[in-house]
Amino acid sequence: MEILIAIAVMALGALTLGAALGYAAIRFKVEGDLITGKVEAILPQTQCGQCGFAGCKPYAEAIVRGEAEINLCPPGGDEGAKKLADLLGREFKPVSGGGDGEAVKPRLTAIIREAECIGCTLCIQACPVDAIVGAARQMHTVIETLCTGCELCVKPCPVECIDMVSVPETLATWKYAYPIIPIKSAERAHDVPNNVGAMNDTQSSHRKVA
Amino acid sequence: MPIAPPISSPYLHAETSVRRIMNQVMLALLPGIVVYTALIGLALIVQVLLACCFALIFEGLFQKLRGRSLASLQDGSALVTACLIALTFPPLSPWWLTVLGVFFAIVVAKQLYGGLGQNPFNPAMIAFAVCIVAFPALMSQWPAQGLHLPFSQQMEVIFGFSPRIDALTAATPLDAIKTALKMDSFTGSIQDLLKSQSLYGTFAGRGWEWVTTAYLVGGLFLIFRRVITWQTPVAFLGSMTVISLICWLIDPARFSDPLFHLFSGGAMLGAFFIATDPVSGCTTPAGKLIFGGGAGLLAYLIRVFGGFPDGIAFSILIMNICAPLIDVYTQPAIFAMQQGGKKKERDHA
Amino acid sequence: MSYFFLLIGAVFVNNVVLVKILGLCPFMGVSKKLSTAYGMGAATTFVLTLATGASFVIDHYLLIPAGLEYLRTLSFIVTIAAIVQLTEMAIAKTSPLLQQVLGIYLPLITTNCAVLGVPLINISHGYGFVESLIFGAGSALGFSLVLALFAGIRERVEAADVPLPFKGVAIAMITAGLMSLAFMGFAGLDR
Amino acid sequence: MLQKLFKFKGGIKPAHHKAESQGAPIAIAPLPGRLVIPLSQSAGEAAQPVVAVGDRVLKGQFIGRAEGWLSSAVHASTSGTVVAVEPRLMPHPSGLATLSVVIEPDGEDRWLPLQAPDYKNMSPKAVLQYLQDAGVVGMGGAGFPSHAKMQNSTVLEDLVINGAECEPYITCDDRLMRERAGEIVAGSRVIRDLLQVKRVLIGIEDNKPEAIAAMREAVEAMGETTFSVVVVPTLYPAGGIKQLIRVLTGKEIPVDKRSTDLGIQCFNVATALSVWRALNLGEPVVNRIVTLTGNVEQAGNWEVLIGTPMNELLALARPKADTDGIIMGGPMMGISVPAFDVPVIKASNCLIARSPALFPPPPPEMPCIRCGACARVCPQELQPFELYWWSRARQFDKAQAYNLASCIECGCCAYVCPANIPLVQYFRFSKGEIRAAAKEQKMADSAKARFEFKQFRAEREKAEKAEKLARAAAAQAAKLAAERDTPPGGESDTAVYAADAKQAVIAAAVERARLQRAETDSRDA
Repeated sequence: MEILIAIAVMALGALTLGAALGYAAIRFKVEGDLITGKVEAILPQTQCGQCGFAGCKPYAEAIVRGEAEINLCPPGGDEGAKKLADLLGREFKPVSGGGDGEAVKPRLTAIIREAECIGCTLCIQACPVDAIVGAARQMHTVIETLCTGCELCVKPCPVECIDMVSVPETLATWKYAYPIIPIKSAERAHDVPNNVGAMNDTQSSHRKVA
Repeated sequence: MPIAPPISSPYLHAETSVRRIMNQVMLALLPGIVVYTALIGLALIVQVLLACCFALIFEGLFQKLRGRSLASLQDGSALVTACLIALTFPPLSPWWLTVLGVFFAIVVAKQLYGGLGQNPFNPAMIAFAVCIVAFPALMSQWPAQGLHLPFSQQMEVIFGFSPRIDALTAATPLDAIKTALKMDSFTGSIQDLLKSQSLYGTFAGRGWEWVTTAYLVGGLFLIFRRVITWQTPVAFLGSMTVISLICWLIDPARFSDPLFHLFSGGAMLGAFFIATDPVSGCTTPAGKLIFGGGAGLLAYLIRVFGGFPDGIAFSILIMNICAPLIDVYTQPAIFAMQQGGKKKERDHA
Repeated sequence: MSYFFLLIGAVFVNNVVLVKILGLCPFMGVSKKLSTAYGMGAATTFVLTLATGASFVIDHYLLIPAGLEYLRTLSFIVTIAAIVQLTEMAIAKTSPLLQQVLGIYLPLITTNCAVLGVPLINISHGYGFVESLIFGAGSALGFSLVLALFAGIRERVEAADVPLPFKGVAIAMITAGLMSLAFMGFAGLDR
Repeated sequence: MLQKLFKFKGGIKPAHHKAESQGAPIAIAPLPGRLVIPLSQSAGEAAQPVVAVGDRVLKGQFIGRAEGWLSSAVHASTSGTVVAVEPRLMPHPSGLATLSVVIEPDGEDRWLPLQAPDYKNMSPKAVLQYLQDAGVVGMGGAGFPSHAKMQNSTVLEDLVINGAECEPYITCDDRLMRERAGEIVAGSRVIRDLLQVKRVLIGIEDNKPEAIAAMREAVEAMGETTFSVVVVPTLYPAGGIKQLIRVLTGKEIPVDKRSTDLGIQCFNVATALSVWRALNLGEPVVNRIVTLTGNVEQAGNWEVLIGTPMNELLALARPKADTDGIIMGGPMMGISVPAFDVPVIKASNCLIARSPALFPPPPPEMPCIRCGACARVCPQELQPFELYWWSRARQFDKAQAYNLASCIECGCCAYVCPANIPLVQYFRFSKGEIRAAAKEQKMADSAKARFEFKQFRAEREKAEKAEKLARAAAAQAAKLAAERDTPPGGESDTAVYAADAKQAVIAAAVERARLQRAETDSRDA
């Protein structure tokens, strides 16, 4: 008898709670999601597909659905993975797969050797961000400021006239470095050369832009 | 010839160093150490030296273990921590207790967090808290008033060659008050009780009052030399004065007067030397006031109503926990960003 | 006045995390950032207060009259699970980002021993309805408070030069231990 | 004339070291063997070269055209031959080379025929254009194009003329005010009229009594009542724009506003002089006053042609044997130049010969103990130790939350830091990273927009194509149906027509699939 009461009580409880939850499921129905946008904002928008998805948005959607890791984006680097980990509360994983995690890929830009270009427009179709201009049978050129360095145009080129070159540092892009006097090498810090060269050393100024 | 990496301005530097700051703190502790030694005997000096040696040893070993240079031993921060441990532990506590305290302070509370400047808790207070929780009996063995053991006998007690005699364990004034307060049958007055046990001196605990006065002198020196700012100690002592005054006015028979509290136990040491630790404390002016005020209030509550003989260590550790959050919410207004016109005009004719 | 002491006691002296050592899972997991700590604290406060109230009602008007005290743990868990589900749906509706950030910890409130522990403590102490609610709210406030304080410290420690073997959760555990040590200072203050 | 002064918080009082060069009158530096004139001497875009190798140029001749509004023209500093237009090292902490015009002087130092503009009858816009073409930039060290600061968009009240010269060692403005006060005041008057301000405040630190007297005399001689020479207490960085404006007017300029938003504009005394020269004599900026001091036998102040190699110039002050570098600007905010022979530019107000004795290498960096000394001296009232804590850990968003952007890099914090932490470099590092990240974000946003537009375009084209095909198929079906209605038809015909129509639809679908495949292929490639 007692066992029946117990069952009845528990069943009653389960029913009540079930009804409440059922109502809540309808009342608090969620439409759309805001997170995908935030994830996508972190991705570098190179649209390079190195993550295995067709562009940054599909990758962002996959991350939010929990189907993709957050460390699949080489252009975003560890910095980007860190930001994603922060946003989503997931554990940070280095992009390069451990080891040389700090090595950052230098920024590249595509350059078309214009003399060799045959004007096939294949690279224009390949470029995900419309950074290549030109018409059929006309020479094409890359608008360097728009190029994301995704390398998608390199393969389609039938005459292999597209090179990926690193963007040179200029006065506008130069940044101060991280201070280099770690506590570890405290006694060696005195040896860091901070003299700017001998008085008659005029050679140095003829250095060309790297 | 390769061009040297850019070195950022400024190229001038004022004559200051971390070591100089630490030296001034040590100097400020000196009057307290001298008076304390006069009261207790040379055992205190032995404890200070013991703590200093082991602090350097632990710090050095840890630096070696991390493959760092031993240059950080010169900054003097470990010595300040060691001095505070020696001054807060009972002077005749066994040598291994002091060493254990130093270990927890230097290794657990400081080096595991990355060393100087990065520890969220005050190392000396961690040492005190660990030891009083783990060895409550040993940490309450304060030598009885007027017990002047000869130096050799003190050494025997510290290094465990002679049994820890009962005479060591006398009630401190704070203990006596607490015991009386918890006794429902207690009917007399605190003052009479203390006087009857000849624990009361001129204005606070006998003998001990002069040690705390010496700490006060050292602390004022630090404020004068601008090593510490006034906010924390003033808030600490202020809140302790206010709360003890309120209790005293409510029931002068059961609670002691503010003066007694300010000059008893570790109040002065805590207010000037421990709560002002910038690493584990608050750094904004408003934050310092909150930190000091909170620590003073908690210290009073714990020492009068709580389960431990003195509340300084725990109150400061609890405020250490709060410090990062207090700092976040008390950031001062920066140049050209007045917060509700709070910023005053700083005119001069 | 006794209610006040009960509340203070639940927040500080018998702090659910640092003294009773309950609910460590979200305490360690959701304290990396201050903002998420606030979210988790709010969610737990809500769930815990509701759970203590609901479990008191169930215990007094269902289980005890029916003589089913042995079903306490079971029925409490079911109730808590339902309340957590409700909370999760509400948060998903109002703040998707908070939901994403709280991640697995929100459902984990279900198995948060603090949320089950506090109602059981209530019953073992024989608290009445109001006392239960106050104790529940106090415990939840204590949980949120130390969670926020812990997050504040962790944000700082995250940027510290912690030795490699101790980086991350290890130093967080040590920090939690030292915080617990500091909270021992409150011992005896509620009497 | 009692001016109400205000105070700013913080600040430091390092040793002045002005006595070494303060007494030396401005002397004219001899022509150097070769001039290297960088084309990017001001903030903003670099000028574009308008001369080629082999061209003969006269002193004051245009050699670099300003690119856009935030840019300034560059002129030949002497007469001679252009021997190279190539990247050369310039005094910049990066040690990078920029496009420069190298001139071999002919020794005649012959001016282009100068013609003073009739600026009083020119439109303000034309005057600004003239100043841009004359290459007038801020001579105090920042090198901001001056014309860009004179666009009068808001109603201004005060013009602040900065003669504070708060950095140690530098005395060029001091000498300039002593010797050419009249021209400075005249230049200030021109700026005042351009900006239509009510009041001109000339702020000078109280450690330059002779300059104060000279300026007061000049103001009196001009009979200007709107001018006042205000003596400000000597406290570094009283010459910082924000601090000087605070001291003189009590107004504080937030990081996200310009001084003009609060009705104030500020120019350096040397800039006022350049404005006067350009408008009154038609003379472009080809020289400036440079203080040579530091580890030298004879410190002094020289009028130097822009482009003069620093080692040739410093030789005039006879540097001591242990000189191991040159600081351009003051010791608090100046830069250590990357080579001895980099040229003097318009912003080079002072060259300090370095020596290990005078500027000892920084002691090893110790851990921060959060002592707060930096916060007490910060003139921007920041918490430098918090900025350091987050910068060191590369948590830039946190550093920004502590108002990193408000830092003026004055160096007070690093000066007093007992742990010898190169705070300013940490802050510059963080700022650089934040700037780069913002730039990257902007690029990413535009890339995303273009990507999405491209996808939209492809989608639209596909839809259009499909529609066209469907229309064609429908038209064909209709035609067939019409044909079937009239001529002899049979059941089989109908079936054929129906099959045709179906085929057209299939063809359209196949085409669609092919396009889609082609697109995914190209994306996968």
